[in-house]
Amino acid sequence: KTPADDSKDKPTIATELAAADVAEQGFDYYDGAMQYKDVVDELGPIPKLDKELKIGYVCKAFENEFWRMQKEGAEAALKPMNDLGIKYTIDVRAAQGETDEQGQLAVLNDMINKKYDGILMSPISEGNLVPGIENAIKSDIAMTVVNDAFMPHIGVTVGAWHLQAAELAAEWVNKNIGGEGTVAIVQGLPKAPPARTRTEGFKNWFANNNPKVEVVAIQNADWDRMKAKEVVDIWMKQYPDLKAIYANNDTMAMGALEAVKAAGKLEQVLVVGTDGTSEARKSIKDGELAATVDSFPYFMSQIGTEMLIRKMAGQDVPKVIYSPQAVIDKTNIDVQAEEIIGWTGFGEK
Amino acid sequence: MEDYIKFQNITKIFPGQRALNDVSFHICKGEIHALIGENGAGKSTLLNILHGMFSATKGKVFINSEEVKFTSAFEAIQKGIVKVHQEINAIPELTVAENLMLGNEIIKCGFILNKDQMIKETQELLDKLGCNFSAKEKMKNLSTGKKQMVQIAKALYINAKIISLDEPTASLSDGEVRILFKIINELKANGITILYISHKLDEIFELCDRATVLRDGEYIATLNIKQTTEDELIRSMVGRDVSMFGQRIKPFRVEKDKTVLKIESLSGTAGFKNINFELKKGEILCFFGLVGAMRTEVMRAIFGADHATGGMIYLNGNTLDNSSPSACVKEGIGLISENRKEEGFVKNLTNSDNIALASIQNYMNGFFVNRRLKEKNAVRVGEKVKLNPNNPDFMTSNLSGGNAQKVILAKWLSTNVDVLIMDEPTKGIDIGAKAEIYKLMEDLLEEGKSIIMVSSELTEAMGMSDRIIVMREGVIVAEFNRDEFAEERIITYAVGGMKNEEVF
Amino acid sequence: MKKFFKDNSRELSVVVAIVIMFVAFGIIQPIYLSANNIRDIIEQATIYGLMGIGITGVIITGGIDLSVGSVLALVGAVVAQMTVAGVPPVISIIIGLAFGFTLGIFNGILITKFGLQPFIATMGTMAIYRGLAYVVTKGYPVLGVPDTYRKLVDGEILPYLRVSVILFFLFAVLMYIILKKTKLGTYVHAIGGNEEATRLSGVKVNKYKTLIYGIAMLGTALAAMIQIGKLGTGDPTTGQGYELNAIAAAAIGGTSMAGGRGTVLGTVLGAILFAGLKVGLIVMGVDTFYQYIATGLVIVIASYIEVVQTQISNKTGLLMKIFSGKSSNKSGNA
Amino acid sequence: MKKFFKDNSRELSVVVAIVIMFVAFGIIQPIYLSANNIRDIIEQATIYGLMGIGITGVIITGGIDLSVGSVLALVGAVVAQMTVAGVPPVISIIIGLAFGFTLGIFNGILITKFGLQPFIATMGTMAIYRGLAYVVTKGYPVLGVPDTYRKLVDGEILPYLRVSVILFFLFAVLMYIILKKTKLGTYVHAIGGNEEATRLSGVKVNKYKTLIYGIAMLGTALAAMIQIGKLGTGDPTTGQGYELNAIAAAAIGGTSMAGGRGTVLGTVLGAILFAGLKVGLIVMGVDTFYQYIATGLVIVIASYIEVVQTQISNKTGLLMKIFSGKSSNKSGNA
Ligand SMILES: Nc1ncnc2c1ncn2[C@@H]1O[C@H](COP(=O)(O)OP(=O)(O)OP(=O)(O)O)[C@@H](O)[C@H]1O
Ligand SMILES: Nc1ncnc2c1ncn2[C@@H]1O[C@H](COP(=O)(O)OP(=O)(O)OP(=O)(O)O)[C@@H](O)[C@H]1O
Ligand SMILES: [Mg+2]
Ligand SMILES: [Mg+2]
Repeated sequence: KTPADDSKDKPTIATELAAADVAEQGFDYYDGAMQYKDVVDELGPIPKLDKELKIGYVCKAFENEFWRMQKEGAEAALKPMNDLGIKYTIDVRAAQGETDEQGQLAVLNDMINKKYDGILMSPISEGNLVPGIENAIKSDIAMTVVNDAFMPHIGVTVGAWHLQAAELAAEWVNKNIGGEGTVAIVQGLPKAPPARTRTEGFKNWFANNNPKVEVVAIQNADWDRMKAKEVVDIWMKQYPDLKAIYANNDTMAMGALEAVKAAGKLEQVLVVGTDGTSEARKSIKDGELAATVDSFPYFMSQIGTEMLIRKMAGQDVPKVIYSPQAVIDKTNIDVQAEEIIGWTGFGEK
Repeated sequence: MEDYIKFQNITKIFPGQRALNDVSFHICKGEIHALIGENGAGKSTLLNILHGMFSATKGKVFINSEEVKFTSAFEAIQKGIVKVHQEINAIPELTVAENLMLGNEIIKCGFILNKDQMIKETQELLDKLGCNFSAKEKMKNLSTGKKQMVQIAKALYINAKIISLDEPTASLSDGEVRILFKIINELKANGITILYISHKLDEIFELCDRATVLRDGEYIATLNIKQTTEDELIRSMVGRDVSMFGQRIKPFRVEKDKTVLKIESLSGTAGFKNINFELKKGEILCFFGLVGAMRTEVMRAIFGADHATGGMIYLNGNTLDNSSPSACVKEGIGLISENRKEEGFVKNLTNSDNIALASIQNYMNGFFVNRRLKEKNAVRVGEKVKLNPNNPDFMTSNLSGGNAQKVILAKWLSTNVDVLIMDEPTKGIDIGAKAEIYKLMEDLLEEGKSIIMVSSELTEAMGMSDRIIVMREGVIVAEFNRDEFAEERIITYAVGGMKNEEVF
Repeated sequence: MKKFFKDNSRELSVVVAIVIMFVAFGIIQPIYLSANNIRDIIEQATIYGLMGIGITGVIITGGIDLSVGSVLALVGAVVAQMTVAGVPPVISIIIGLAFGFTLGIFNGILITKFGLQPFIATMGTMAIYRGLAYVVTKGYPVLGVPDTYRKLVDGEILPYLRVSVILFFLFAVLMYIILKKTKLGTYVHAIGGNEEATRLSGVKVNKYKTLIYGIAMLGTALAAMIQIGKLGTGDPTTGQGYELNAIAAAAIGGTSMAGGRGTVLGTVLGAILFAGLKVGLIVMGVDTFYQYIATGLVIVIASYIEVVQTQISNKTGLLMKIFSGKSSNKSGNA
Repeated sequence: MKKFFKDNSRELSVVVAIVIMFVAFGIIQPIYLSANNIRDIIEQATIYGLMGIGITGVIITGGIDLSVGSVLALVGAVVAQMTVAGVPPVISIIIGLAFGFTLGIFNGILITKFGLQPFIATMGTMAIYRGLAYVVTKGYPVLGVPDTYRKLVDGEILPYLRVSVILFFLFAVLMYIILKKTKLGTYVHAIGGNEEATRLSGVKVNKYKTLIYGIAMLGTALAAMIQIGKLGTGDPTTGQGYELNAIAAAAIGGTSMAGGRGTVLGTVLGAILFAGLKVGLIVMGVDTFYQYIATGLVIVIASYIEVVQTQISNKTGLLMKIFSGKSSNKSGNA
């Protein structure tokens, strides 16, 4: 049983477009989802465009390094694409923080008013961009979602598969703690689906695969470093035998790590984060953080851009495309990301 | 006349203070009954019990032989029992009409306020009271006296059976007092019972039928005014003879050739203009005028509380830096403001802190305030002004009205200033204490200080001052030296009988 | 005429700030003044505006309501669930309003009957209502709000004119009438100006204070229902930090946090200034990090314009008085 | 003794609330009362406590400071950068304190010289300081705060005793002295009680008001420096929403948001109550959604205990007097 079962009876924005099947299943549990590589194999090279496009990316919040990496990736795709003769410009903007739902909507509306041809977006919540999306549909603007919520109106979502991320983490933890013991989860604000999916996915993996590992505690730390430290400070005494801590993102993982270090249990407790921020990578290199599930935001947004362009060029792009992700630990920390995910650029696929 | 209101064994104990002790007496229907006594005797407390503001610790109140126990002002007002409070309780941002009708608004169409009607009725009432301001004026723009008139009008508006007036004339001009008395007598003629608190004995004799005397929370006597003398009244209030008040006792000590403060063509936003005068060393200079003459505004401008729009001020021959009150205090000028609740004391501080507020540097011990020094001073000065209770830890906001005024006085007595401006310094102060304050003023002169006193009481002005300046509508209209003092002429100038006359 | 300017000097100062802002943004980015963009600004202003207008009434009493953001989420989630479950839109809206009113009254009761400080009471309910929003939705957004409902609260009835903007306008008028023309309005101002004096005048202070907390929340309930109409989703996580924006709209519009003073028009203008600023920074493409700084500066500068304008208008009053020899009616001084 | 109880009735009520909470949690989860856990609670109270103690001074003047959360991030980031760049820890700390002080003074100047409302002024600087924190760090956490620094501010000098707790204690004592024993303290209370009367007493109200905004921010600067010591990282995103928690600590501790009343001890206790609650909910493993509700309820109940306790203590005062016939000193009435 997966969290998909819970979400099956979730209500949907059923009416508008024929993408209801994805909405019903949820982006993370979609049967028809394809891996990026398979999509490229199927669709072939990126078609040339008949005019120069103006593309916008409504990102989430640049306060968070994860979204900055998305931005950098989207911008980095420009040159190779242009070199391939695919001419476009890209403008990446974000809201003021991850609670600024209205601000993000204003960014989207501005891009529509300025007549962008295509828009990538990473909505803060399931609904906050809907009025803008409706405007964009009216103006015939092509759209693609990058990471997070699937929007039936939009039809294409590129993102890391959160459930898979959680399962990768669980598998890694299982292996590295020797298949038994107690673990705990530091959860993000129960706002974005990632927090829920990662938490559930991690917990369920053990329930389904190895009941000898028990998830003894799940606590919310609002994506905040200090709050994560405070939670783990208490766990260090309450659960002295804890073997691993899984955090829904790297910022909280770093806070958790400080608490583990303060308790002198670095050797005993493995801390696993999510995202693959520079800070997390450095810590892995230093032998402190045990691992992070890297979803390669730098490449994810490039894939998003590619899919948007394919769509605008008239190709039939699948509804859900999973971008690559992998566990980074001390064994592969020095390996180039391109190598880990097999990234070869846009040209010769 | 039968018993109408009956107080039976009323005792009221506040934390830290016994305000009333076993007080019993009655009030007849349709009489004007005075409550008199020194500051802190318990007069306001007694009324507050009647009007549902406090509940008595012990004892009962009967009206028409029926026991009443109001738990809020609302209940009392519903029964037609209203009070004009000692402190002005106005809402500054609302208009006069809204203040006056508060709780008794006129409604049309179910829930919309009938503002036109409210303004009309308010204006009618104000006109009847001889008030020359508009019902549409915002309350905050009114002078203290006018605010007081609004409070009184408010009580009259409600169809009351019993009206209590707690020192209603403290900030009224003579003319306004006349009108008020006329109205009170009309009310009495209509069978309305009036309770009247005042420290002004002449008013009591003129207006009231009987007077109940309280002293230190104890009931002393109820006297029939017609058969009582002023001395008798004072003796029962104070428990001793009080020397004739409002007269200088000590020798005059004006140094005519030493000008302390010199004001040249001062004008200000409130509307006063071309104010010129000099204050001599050792002088008590009185500013007399009707309420609204803008004396307060002039004093505030001198003290830097408001910014003047023009003019020069010299202190001991040098230009005075009056950019702020703190600059003035530093230069040696102090101001006792007229409005004690809003500008006088700080409600969350104790007596000793309030008294020390303008002179903390005197009680410093390095970096720290020496609490003992501060309290010692508070007790010393409190004794001088006969503060009751003279307890440095007592919250000033819990003092009786007159005693709060004494705390403000004490604050400035603790501050070493050369020029003290006293705006209505004896407002709400009992006879005994008034004499003390006059004595203190003379003591200050003896210490080489000079005083500007703003007063609306002519007896006080003539009794105490070396010189009187009369103001009307923002200009100085006359000046009298002590040997020229003449009651009628001063009043005539103040009310504007001699317009545009050359005075200097 | 002069009287109009003097009476509304605070509102005028916000208008001045808005005009300055529009001209400045318009010069740099002419698209800012396009009809589309101005429509966007007004639509953005509705949510904070509705919350702010309600809160204005509360702030005038000298209180505050921090729970509005949570109520936005809770009422939105509950109404969304109802519409999804097939409850007719109009009935859902009525229930939503009643629910919002009740939540506000609960705040009011904590403050009046239980004697808690408004800040702390509503901080408590902010957490409680947020928790309830999570509990009723199990943390999931409520998807699939039906189109009939969405059209009802946010349909475009004329080009450039949405129902939501009309609702915003209507609520503003309602609150204007309540605050200016009714007994409750007078009492609200009186309580804020001097609660004790109001009580001594025989006004049942607690009753009216509680009531205004309830009525104020109608604005937030309306905002919640418009928001789910706009988004098609009831999100239990929405509204975090909105209370500050709503309060900012009121404060920029001249509402005194100390109570006693504030107007509906001012808050509406404050909300428009706020929305215009946000949209303007986005249209200009200002870097997010600098957007924070710019937002802060504009809040500070807009309020300062208000302070200065008030001073000038007081002086004008003075000049008027000096020259005409007549006493002017109102002073803007506080 | 009796006097002590009466004088500190507000603080006592928080103690009562804390005791109730400890007993309740302790019964359900005995580990809650372990020395380790209690140490954790105290350590967790330091950050909000330090911020709250500072803010108490500001609130007593009738003001408020919403910018503390942003200052926490900004000062933390800057000090972290300095220590990483090799500036000696002690010098970094001194600069950090001075920097925090300056930021507070800037708030104060906006409020006094420019006449802005405290709420709106500090809401503006909240955005400005946050933006600055992002700009100076380019949005990246500042990594690698050296161990010498970390030991200095958060080292465990005795079992169960960290430097940070001592710093917390020292700052509390400092603020206690400032508020109780100095001229500034008297003025701060006086300004909160009646600003106009204070000004007319010749007190330079603006000067002292500005000063207390600066001093208050020392608490937050200290919290920032302790936090980077605890985390080893200066994070520009930290501190969001902390202002409400800091204010809550003060308010639960009996500080009146209307000004004029508040004590350092009360705020310290308020912070401990708050931390104890948080830890308790974690130890009990309460579901996150219900944690919100529980937190809200505890805030409301704790404040209500204070209200009731104050009423009782007033009555006790009265009874004491009746029986002893002696006058007691202070009235708890405000
Ligand atoms: N809330 C209170 N708490 C404590 N003591 C109080 C309180 N209110 C009044 N008192 C005390 O009760 C006594 C009587 O006060 P009251 O106001 O009745 O005097 P009063 O006769 O009206 O004096 P005045 O002429 O100065 O107005 C005073 O000693 C005063 O300090
Ligand atoms: N803020 C203001 N704006 C406009 N007019 C004002 C303002 N404050 C006071 N006034 C007016 O200024 C005039 C003078 O005030 P005030 O009555 O206090 O003078 P005064 O001589 O001190 O009287 P009193 O005898 O009460 O001391 C009054 O007519 C009052 O209405
Ligand atoms: Mg009295
Ligand atoms: Mg006067």
